[in-house]
Amino acid sequence: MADLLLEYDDPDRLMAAARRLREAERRFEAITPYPLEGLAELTGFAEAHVPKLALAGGVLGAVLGFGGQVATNLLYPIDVGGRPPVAWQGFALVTALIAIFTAMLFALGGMLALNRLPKLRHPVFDDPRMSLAEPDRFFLLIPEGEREGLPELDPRRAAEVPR
Amino acid sequence: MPQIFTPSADTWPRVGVGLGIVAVTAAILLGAGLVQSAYVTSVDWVVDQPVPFSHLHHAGELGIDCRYCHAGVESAPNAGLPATEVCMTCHSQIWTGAPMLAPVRESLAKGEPLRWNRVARLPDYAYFDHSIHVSRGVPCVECHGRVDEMPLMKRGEPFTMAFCLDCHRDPAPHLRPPDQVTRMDWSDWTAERAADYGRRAMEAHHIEPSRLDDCGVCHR
Amino acid sequence: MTDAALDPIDRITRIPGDFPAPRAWWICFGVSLALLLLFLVSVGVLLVFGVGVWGNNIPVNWGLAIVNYVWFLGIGHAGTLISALLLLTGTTRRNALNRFAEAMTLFSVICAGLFPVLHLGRPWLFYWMAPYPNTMTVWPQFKSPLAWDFFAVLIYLIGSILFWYLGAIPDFAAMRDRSRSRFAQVAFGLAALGWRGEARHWARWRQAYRLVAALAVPLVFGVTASYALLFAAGPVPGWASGIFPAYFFCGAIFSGFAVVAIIAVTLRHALGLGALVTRSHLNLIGQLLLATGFMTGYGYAADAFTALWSGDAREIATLHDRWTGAYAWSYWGAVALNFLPLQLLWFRRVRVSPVPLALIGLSVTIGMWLERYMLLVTGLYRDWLVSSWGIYHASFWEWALFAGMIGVFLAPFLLFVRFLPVMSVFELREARHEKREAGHG
Amino acid sequence: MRRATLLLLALAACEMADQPRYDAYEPAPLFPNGASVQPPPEGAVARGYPARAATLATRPPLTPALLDRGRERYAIACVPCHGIAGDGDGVVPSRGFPPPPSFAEPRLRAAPAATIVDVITHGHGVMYSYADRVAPADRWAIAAYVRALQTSLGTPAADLPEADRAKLAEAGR
Repeated sequence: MADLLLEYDDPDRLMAAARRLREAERRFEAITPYPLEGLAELTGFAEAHVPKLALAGGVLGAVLGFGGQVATNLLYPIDVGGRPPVAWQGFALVTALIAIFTAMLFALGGMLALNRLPKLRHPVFDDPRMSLAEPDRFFLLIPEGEREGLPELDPRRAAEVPR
Repeated sequence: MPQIFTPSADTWPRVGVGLGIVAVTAAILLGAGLVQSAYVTSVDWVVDQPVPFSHLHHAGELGIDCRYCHAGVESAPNAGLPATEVCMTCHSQIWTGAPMLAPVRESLAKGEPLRWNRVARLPDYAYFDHSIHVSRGVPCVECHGRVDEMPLMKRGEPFTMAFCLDCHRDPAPHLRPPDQVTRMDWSDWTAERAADYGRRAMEAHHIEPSRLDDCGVCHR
Repeated sequence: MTDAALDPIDRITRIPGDFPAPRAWWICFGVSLALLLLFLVSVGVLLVFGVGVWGNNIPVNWGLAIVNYVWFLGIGHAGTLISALLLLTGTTRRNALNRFAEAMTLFSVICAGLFPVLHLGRPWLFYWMAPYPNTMTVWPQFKSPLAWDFFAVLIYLIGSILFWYLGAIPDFAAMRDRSRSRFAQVAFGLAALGWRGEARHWARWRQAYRLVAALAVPLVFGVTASYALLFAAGPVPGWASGIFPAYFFCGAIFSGFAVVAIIAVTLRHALGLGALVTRSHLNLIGQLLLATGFMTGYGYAADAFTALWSGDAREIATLHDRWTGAYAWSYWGAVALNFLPLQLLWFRRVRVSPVPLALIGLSVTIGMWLERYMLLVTGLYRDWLVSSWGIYHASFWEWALFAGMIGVFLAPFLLFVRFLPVMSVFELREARHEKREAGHG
Repeated sequence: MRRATLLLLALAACEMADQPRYDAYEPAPLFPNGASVQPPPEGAVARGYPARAATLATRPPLTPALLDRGRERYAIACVPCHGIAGDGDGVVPSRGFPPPPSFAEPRLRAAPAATIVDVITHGHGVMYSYADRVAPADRWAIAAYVRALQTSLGTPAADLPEADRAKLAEAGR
């Protein structure tokens, strides 16, 4: 019962191994100290949930912000220079600010939720060489069920990560 | 590198955040409840007085009009607290030896006023004038509650800004004929009757709610 | 510890563990703690004795508190804007500048936000600006820029924190894996939220980060618009001007870049970051300073022109007061400090030399403060009625609060420099990797 | 307790609910008797005194409005002792106060209105002065209403109009 952890010291070699895994249609995960262009797509990542969530957050914020201002002006109408109680021009700025705020919140929260973070204790941290601080440590994590009949992956080191 | 966090480390922050959310929600709800509670608004809290004067007895059972003692209510901002002489108008002859009334007699003898403790009090930044309210027919009971049922004086309504504004924005249901302002029991007036009377009274007195909630009406 | 020890990028994550200039840091931190103490004392005096300890009064009722508010908020604009705009335009030179510029934003927005709260008279009731159900049954006046301003500053502060934190999560993870002490491991571990750099995590992180950056740009405009309209909506000659939002925006970015220049040069020198904050970065800052300086200069010219062109006697009188009145020193001081040394930046040699660049930044920082002072006081001290004319002098406690507020800015900023990575390490690595890839291709 | 009160007062002062000024009935340590409302100095003449004195000295013309006012003021100030009908069986005498005479007494019927006003102003026997409670114009109104009560007290039921007799019979049952 253990996943396979492969270590690379070079991003290009990791990318090459990832491409081979992709061709062999394996599920796997890559761990890198900085984002590598195209790597997520090789692991099967193809989603745009974060932008959609942010849009939803923005719409929600705009509705709440504008609705809140309309509601408070109807609850306590203040006559300022004869302006109507519901003056949408006057509400535009605060509506936009709140919409931006909730969109930001949803983008951050959505990113964390989709990534299942925070996750302080994870099996990969058991590996003694696991570190995001070193610029030359890149990892591939292959789940237990996918380990049979792997193509040649040419890692610097291979280790097992118990589940 | 080895694991930094124990297996339970992921649980504790979640529990902490959950408890935090519960605590913040509870604090907000408690705060909201507190500002409306009798503890803050003083409603129904009896205030200690030098003499345990009973409005229940004098106003309720004896039926003495409010204005017998609070003589300024129709013409002055303050309703007026009765001078010791007003008490002694009757108590020079009845209950003359009652120990309860000793401070009153002492006050008269020494010429020093009794120090009553304030029950119905507005903050200093709120301007309030009894005379206009009384002359337009806001009955005593609207703000002071059933004084005729209070053995010891207590605040009948929360004197919050919301309490004032509720009436200022919609005075109709609260208005009564000015010649009956001191009447306490209005249970025979249905809501429709009150609304109808209020509507006509507002027309007659040119009461415009749109002006009654201007800041300057109360904060001068 | 192979060749990584020589790697300039790698050094960033080692700064907290092995700080290169502890003596200088302690001296600076001591000074900022003293200023912080001054802040606490002057706030205490203010709370005990009331706003009467300040010099502002009718007609100049805003005074130094709002001057400093606008000034700090202006400085606070550059960090987020520089970071967000350069990210969206894909400029890799951003990576050496964004983290500390964002930190600068955070702390100066906190300072900015404190001023209007403190000048309320009853600061503990500042939450009345927020809409919440209350026993007064009143709500904020959402047609007033004052209510906009509350939302703008608060949301800008929280948004800047989110942007900064989102960008720093991977670096917190790197610091966690670098740290040796248990305390640092746990602290950075909690801050990193268990970040482990999985490819799909990076992909989602990048989506979120670019979105937040894109949202931060209009947020910056919203904040300047709200406090510029605070002035422009008032019937005060010299204020009621449609150019104010744009004028304030340029001025804000200008002063912000000036402070970025000072901080970049100082950190480069103190932490030995010459290999990362290169001449090319200094050149970029210099160019931005020059450009925004000219935009601000255009604001001055347009302001004077519209006053003269309007034919409005009051507007012209206010302009005349600015040039020759009791506060002419603030107008000409602003012009001299903002625009004269700036002309040196036409020369590339000046732009890439650290000390002159920092000095020009300092000059602009002071000049922009004078401009805020000039705008506010000259607008107010000649009221509509001659009987209401008055002169404003900031009192001792106003100056003390201002000096103390610099401590409020410096103390956390120095802690940031001391204990957190001052640059975005993973982004620097990513940029270097991409550069190499481009070289191979 | 006192310290806590002072602290609360200080907090309240911060909140502007208790501003540094003396309101009516507020204790005022500034003055020897500790009250914010001070009695006027000896010999002081209140503002508007001549007008009030003139009102007191001159009997106003009898009008329905004056009678209405008189009835209202009588109900407030006089009913507790003199009773609704003016026969002296108010609620206060029923509790032991020496009963006042009925207004129907010939002596009181014969007394001029100015005498009633004078009694209200200065008191009489165990009756205190009501000068501080009843305004001069209202004293004349009450006097007028007392006259009306005297009329009603002496009227045989048979002299009443038909409608009023029916009401009386109704009330008697």
